[in-house]
Amino acid sequence: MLAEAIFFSAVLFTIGVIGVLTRRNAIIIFMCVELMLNAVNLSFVAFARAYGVAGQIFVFFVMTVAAAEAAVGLAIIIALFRHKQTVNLQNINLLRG
Amino acid sequence: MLLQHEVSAVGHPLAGTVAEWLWLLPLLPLLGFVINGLLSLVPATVLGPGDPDIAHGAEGAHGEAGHGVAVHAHDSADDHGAHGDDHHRVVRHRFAWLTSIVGPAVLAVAFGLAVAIFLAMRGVGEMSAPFVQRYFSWMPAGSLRIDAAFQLDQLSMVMILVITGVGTLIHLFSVGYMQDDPGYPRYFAYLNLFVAFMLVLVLGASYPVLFVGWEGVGLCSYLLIGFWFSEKANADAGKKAFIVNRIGDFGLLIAMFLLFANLGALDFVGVNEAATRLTFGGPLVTAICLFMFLGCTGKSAQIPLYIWLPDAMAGPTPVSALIHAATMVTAGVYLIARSSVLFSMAPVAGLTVTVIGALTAIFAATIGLKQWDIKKVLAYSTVSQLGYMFIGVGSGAYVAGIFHLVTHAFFKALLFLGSGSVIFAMHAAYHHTGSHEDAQDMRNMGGLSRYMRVTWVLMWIATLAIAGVPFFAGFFSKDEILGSVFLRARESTLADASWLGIPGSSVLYAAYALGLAAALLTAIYMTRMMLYTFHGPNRTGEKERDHLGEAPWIMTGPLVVLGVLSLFGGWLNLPALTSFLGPVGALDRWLEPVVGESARRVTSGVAPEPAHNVELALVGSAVAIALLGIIIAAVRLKPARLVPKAQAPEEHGIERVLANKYYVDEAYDRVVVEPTVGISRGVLWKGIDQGIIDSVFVNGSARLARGVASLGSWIQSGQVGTYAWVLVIGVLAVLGAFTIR
Amino acid sequence: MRELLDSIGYDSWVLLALLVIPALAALGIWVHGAMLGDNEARDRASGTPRQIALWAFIIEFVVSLGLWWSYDPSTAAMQATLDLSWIPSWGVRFALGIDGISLMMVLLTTFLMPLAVLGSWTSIRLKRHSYYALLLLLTTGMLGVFVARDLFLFYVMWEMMLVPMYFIIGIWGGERRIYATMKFFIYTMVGSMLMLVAIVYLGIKAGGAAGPDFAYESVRRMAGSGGAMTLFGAVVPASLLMFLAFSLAFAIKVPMFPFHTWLPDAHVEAPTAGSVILAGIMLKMGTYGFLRFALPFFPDAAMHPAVRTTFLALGTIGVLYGALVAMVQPDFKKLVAYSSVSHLGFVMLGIFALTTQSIQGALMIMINHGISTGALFLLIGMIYERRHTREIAAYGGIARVVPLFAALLTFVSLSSIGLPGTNGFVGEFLVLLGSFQTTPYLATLATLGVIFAAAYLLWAIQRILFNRLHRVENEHIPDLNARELALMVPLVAVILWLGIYPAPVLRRMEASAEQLVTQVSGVAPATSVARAGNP
Amino acid sequence: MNFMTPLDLSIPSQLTIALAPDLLLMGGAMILLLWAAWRPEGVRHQRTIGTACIALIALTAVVIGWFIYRNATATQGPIAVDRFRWIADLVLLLATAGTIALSMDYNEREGMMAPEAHVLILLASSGMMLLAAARDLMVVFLGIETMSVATYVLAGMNRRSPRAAESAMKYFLLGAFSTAFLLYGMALVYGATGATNISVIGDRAVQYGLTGSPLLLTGVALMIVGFGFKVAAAPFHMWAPDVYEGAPTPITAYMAAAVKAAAFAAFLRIWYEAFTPVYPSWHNAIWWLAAVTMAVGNIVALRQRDLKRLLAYSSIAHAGYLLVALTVNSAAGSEAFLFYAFVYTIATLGSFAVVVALGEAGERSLNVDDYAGLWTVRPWLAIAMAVFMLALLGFPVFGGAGFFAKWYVLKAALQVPSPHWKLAVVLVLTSVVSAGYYLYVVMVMFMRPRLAGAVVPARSRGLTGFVIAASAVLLIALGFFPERLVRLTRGSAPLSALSVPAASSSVPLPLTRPADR
Repeated sequence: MLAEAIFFSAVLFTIGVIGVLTRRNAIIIFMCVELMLNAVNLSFVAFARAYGVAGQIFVFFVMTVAAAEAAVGLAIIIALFRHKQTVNLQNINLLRG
Repeated sequence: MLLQHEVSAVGHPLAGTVAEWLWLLPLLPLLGFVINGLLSLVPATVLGPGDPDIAHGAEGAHGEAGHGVAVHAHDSADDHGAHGDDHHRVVRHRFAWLTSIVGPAVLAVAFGLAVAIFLAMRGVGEMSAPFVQRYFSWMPAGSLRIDAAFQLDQLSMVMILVITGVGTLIHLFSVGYMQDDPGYPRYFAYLNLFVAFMLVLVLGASYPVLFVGWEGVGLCSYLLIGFWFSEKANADAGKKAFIVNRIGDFGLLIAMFLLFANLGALDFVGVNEAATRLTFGGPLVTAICLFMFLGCTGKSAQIPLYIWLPDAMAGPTPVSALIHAATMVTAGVYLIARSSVLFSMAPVAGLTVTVIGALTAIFAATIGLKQWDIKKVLAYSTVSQLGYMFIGVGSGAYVAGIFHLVTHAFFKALLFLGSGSVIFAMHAAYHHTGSHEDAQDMRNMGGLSRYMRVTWVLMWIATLAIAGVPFFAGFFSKDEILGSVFLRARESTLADASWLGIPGSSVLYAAYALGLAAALLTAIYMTRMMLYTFHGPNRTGEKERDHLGEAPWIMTGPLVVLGVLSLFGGWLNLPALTSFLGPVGALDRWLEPVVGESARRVTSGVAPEPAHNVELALVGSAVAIALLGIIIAAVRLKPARLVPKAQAPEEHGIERVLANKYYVDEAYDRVVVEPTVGISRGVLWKGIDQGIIDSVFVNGSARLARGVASLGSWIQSGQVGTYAWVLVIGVLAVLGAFTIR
Repeated sequence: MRELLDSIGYDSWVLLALLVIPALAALGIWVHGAMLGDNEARDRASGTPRQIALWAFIIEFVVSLGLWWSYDPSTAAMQATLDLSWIPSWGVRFALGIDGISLMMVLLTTFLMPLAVLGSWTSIRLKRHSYYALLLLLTTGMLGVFVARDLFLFYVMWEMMLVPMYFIIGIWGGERRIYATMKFFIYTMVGSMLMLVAIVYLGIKAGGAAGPDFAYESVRRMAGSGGAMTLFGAVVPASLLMFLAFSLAFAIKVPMFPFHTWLPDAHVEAPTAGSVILAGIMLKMGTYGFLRFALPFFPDAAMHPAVRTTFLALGTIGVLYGALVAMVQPDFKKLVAYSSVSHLGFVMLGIFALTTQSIQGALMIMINHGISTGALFLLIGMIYERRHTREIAAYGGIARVVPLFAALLTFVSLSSIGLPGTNGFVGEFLVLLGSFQTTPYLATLATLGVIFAAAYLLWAIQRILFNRLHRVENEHIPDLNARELALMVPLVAVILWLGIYPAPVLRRMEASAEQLVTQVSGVAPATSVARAGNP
Repeated sequence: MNFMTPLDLSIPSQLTIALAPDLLLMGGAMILLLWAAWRPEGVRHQRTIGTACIALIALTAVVIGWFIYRNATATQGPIAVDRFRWIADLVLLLATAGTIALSMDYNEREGMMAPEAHVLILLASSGMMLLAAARDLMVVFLGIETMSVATYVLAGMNRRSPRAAESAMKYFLLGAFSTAFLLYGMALVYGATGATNISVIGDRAVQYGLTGSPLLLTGVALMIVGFGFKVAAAPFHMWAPDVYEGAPTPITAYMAAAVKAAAFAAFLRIWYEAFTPVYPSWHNAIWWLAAVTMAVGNIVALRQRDLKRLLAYSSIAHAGYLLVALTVNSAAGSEAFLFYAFVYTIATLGSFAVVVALGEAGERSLNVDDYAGLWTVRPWLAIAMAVFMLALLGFPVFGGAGFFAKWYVLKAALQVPSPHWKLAVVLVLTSVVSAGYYLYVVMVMFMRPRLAGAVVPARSRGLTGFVIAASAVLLIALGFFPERLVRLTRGSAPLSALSVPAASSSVPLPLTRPADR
């Protein structure tokens, strides 16, 4: 059971990574990151079954923080959209070198 | 503290005599140098007579700055054009009078002191050990101890007398010759400094102190050759002299290093003591002697380093007389005589010296045959005569070498000063008419005997002396050298040794033969010089002829004295054959404590007493050769057919080769100088320095870093996607690093 | 004299004073400049900083002169020592002291600095406050290098002096000053950074469990011992790597072929005083480093035949290479710069030949080169101020116009050539004589440098002073003025003094040189004859 | 309160005491936030809030000083009470105070009248302090996120600037991405050991023989990624130049100084306390991370002409130097880290302050070449900047304590039984490379003539000037007298490193580690 959960979590995490690597839309990338976080949560929960409550508490922290992060992140993306009228990251490279 | 005497000399017979004042000898000319040197820095020229363009040139030179002394020499405005022309603008220095007094006076006093010391030495009679005076410690370093010390012995006494004696005469001559030159005090400063260094050279009690004088005289030679430095040729000649001499000095330095590394001593007394412990004829002592001889070839203008001496004629003529004939160039001979202990231990080195000497003698003599510049003839003659001296000292006839050194100093100084007198007259003549002809080319002379009787007579005396006509000074000394070589070819350690596989005796016989041949040529070219200069019709020019005339007494006076010495110099060391003339072998006896033992080592302890008939034959052949040479020249040469330089046709064939001195200078240029400069510039500087080290390594690493930086900047594309990719690659790399232990 | 010095406790404060005086003077100039407010006011009062600097340096020189008498030549031990706590947690002490080697370097520095100020007197026109303040700070750094007895302190001083020089070249230098100064700085830094690693390593090793210890003697005792490191799979003795790290830093500073290419650029572009200091003092730090650190610390590494031969060969190559390249330089300053490579090659040869004579000779060359090359740079600076070119070809025949300059240039060149009777000869002779005993063939090759030296310098002065005066603009060059003469006189005097009577100098360095030979070779040199007789 | 006995962190009241500085700062920040929101935006208000923030920081610092003075200790728990934490806190507070001071001037110039910005900085700082104190992965995560989320916002604070928006977006996306790795790493570590408390993790790793556990090692590796990102270590540094360039200059200074120091403090503590048992496994990774970071940062900086970007790469390079201190895994390493962080913070703050002083409204004149001839018009600024550059380069005397910082790291690298001399060599050689750009800045200021038509920069505003002067003076003073600071950092290794029996500062952790590479 544990092994499957871990494996599933790893797969989910990898999907998230691949999403970040391949997509160009800021929102979708952010969603992929959220996917990765949830994969981690899954791991925590799975481990918590073996070790006790600490893992589950961790998951709560992660969820809370992710929510805060989402709020800030979306605000940033909107601010950017105001300047660029796009959230396609390929068009956003004022800063480079 | 500076002049702390050491007690070592206390027991010496000379202690407490006037010889204690030895240190004053070089100090006196040094004082002259200081005074004249300061005067030369005083901007104080006054315009001399004539030369309207002087004022113009002077004005151009000082401008508002008002540095009058700036007019050291002719500038482009009134260059007389003639290459090697001795006489320049007539601008007398304000303090010329003071220089005229100080310059010769210090020398005269020094000569007086030298004579006094000589008398003191005569007075104490037998003196086997040198009189060494230590003044202060010069270079103490560990086991090395070099003192500033002077050494007086019979050999240095001879040298001192020649230097101060002939030196005084030449200084006096210079007063007349140079006083209208704007650089007059500077000239005397250099000349005085030269004498000071020359005295240090012969007085030094160790090789390093000798070396001080050795390089010091080289410096003065450099300065005096380039005295009229505004002419590139003169400056070139000075530089050439210095650098070529440095090549020789390299040898001398190595010799010193070898001495110290193997004998642990550098003072003459110590070296002579330790030298006897060396293996006779061993590689070490041979190497020491050969390196030392390399030094001699530089200073004394022997093959292969003779090339600077003819060029050195660019200096004022009295300089040629003093430095490049009478004193400095003979330093090599002195050095070998001084190191006779070492050389007598190294037969191969001795043979080398002899061979080089003989080759130089004949080689220079052939070149002398075709020179037109009167001073160049004398220059090659000097080289040739120096070759003789080396034949002498090389073959172990040290006294003969020194003897020839002394007589040569007399007659060659006379010849040079005589030629100076001629040039002085020529120049004055051309100067009056404003002509730009060459005042030193014999083709522009001819028949001068009518205008300058005294010079003419005295020059003939010197010519006969150098040619080896009996009873003139050169006859005795040259004869002694040739005779010694011949005898040593028969039996001596040299004859027993082999040189490059050739038996030593053959080498010495060959040297003898070459010496004879050179004697023949000497007689020819000297007679040629006299004929072209003083005899036949005059070619100076119609207008100029009226201005030719004898030099003032201050110049002819020294000539007369030298003439007397050239006549009777041979009395210094009469051979047994001429015992009717006076006491025999005075110099032999005088130098016995210094070189006697070494000479005996060469002759295997046998006194070189030739059979009477052999000696007669030797002398006879030498005399015959000399007379033959004079006769050939007198018969073959036709001064009347000569045309002035300006109209002279080009030479052809062997004549041209001789006139161009076998193209040796050109060869050296091609083989040594140009490749060195070329490689330095092309390969070392542009290639290695700028090309490899700087471009490839230094700036290359900077370029490399900047290249990598560009790559980094390029990856930093501003794309979040790229960054994420790099991050993930980083993740994989970190995970990978965990698998490596 | 000694009694007088003892009565004022001279030995106990002199070294500290030498470091503090220039720093305080720099502070004074800085305050003076700051109080003036704006640039215009500063430019108006620009005479003051040079006065302050000159007097500070003169006081410095006078103060340092006491060392000449207070120094006891009979022992190689550190003298005039001072040992204060600085950073106890790191085992770093503010420890000063001199032996015969540093004594001469200190005196050389204090002697040259006032002359450097006089040489800058009129040629530096802009931002004089900063210029002289930097010059003073530089002096503190340089003296610090020579008197530090603590490796950490030494390193701090070593790096410290780099910065003022960087600014001096970069701000007041010639056209390509920026390239030159960056090259100088980075080149030097490469070496010194590796040395830093070595110093840290040694300090830790010397201190053991009690924390680092950088005291010179403690480090020396520990440095050469044991330890190995793997480098690309090969096991290399740690002492060898440490030695190489030190050597690189010093070799660049010397500069030893092939690490010399910063030198021509830096020398050429630096203002006169910068060149004088670079050549006269800073190059000596490299050779000083070899004598003080690299050799005594790692005798085994340094005396390993392969290493030693390499250094001897590089020294010899430097002698010949520097001279040959100098010969073909069109720029006189560059020529002198390459001649420095040649001279310092002699020093390297002497150091690694490791005989009492060669070491003493090397020290003499270090002094002489400072004097002679310093004088040459000063003279070049004087003529540059008049004609604004250093191209040899731009001159010719000016001896007629500026006889005093000509006489001095000739004289100084001759001393640089090593004419006997001048200082140059003593050093070269001793080095070659000493080296000949250990490495005759290389010494013979190096002796050839004597010939080339004559060739390049005489050729150069011929093209500058002699030949025909062919340029109109050279006809009105004013000759040296009183200030310039006054600053040359001490140099000329020292050139002659060291040439004729160098014994007092040699005697003061003898014990230290012999101790070095003993330490490094492990064999005491043959008993000195000279020292027995001389107090 | 009596600190003679250690605080028992299982008791809530004692835990509160242990958290007092953090709580003070956080609580104070909340109140200030309300105050800031209460009043209309305006220049005066902005300054008032800023001043209040600095006062609050000062108060917190006093409290911390009191803890240091009383030498407080605590039992094992989620929070560390040790010197390491306090000194890291002081560094962070110093950086924060400087940043706020700069912001006050900067925001006024740029017309950003939001006083909340200062409070946000305080909140980020309280996250950092938590990070410095954390001994539990959960606290670490909380601290990191508190810090990061606040910093994302700060980076985009200037709403009128598209560059700031882009900067914030990049920071946010990549930050979140890396946080996921960090978190996944934590999960795996938790999975391997069953603990989130770092000392417990360390104990269990030894106890259960987990040193070869793939789960644990993968977790450690992924956590390296997360921290590597926060400290901007190559190859996780790509965000840094862009974000630093786009963010408002004071915030850039804040990120370069404080964010880096805080992340490093946690990095160091976790690796020292939890992962020392698996040191042989992560040593290689960190070694290469350090080497590559030093090389990349220093080399790529050579191409930069925008000063903020240049300093960004410089800060990457310095992360590399700090990683060296981590690599050695010894008490000397942590001392070196604290000393380095202190000096580096001052120098960074100072140099960015100069950028603030010389920048013109709208973030113009940030190119190095705009500084040409600065010396002739604003000598003091030029001199101060030279001091900062030399300090960052690591030069003694003129660069003040910069040299000592570098030397301390070197000492740490070499003061272990088998010294990391190759890493030391990489460090010094890349330092040489860094001379290429630090000195370029100095060169431009002092040796280039002023550009034709360049305006004379206005006199710097009071606080900026003060920050510059104070930084320069402090650096120089520390360059002569570092002893007090050294004393402060001595014996300040994280708890377990000290708790090892008979450990002294010169003895490394008593664990096997591979021979030096």
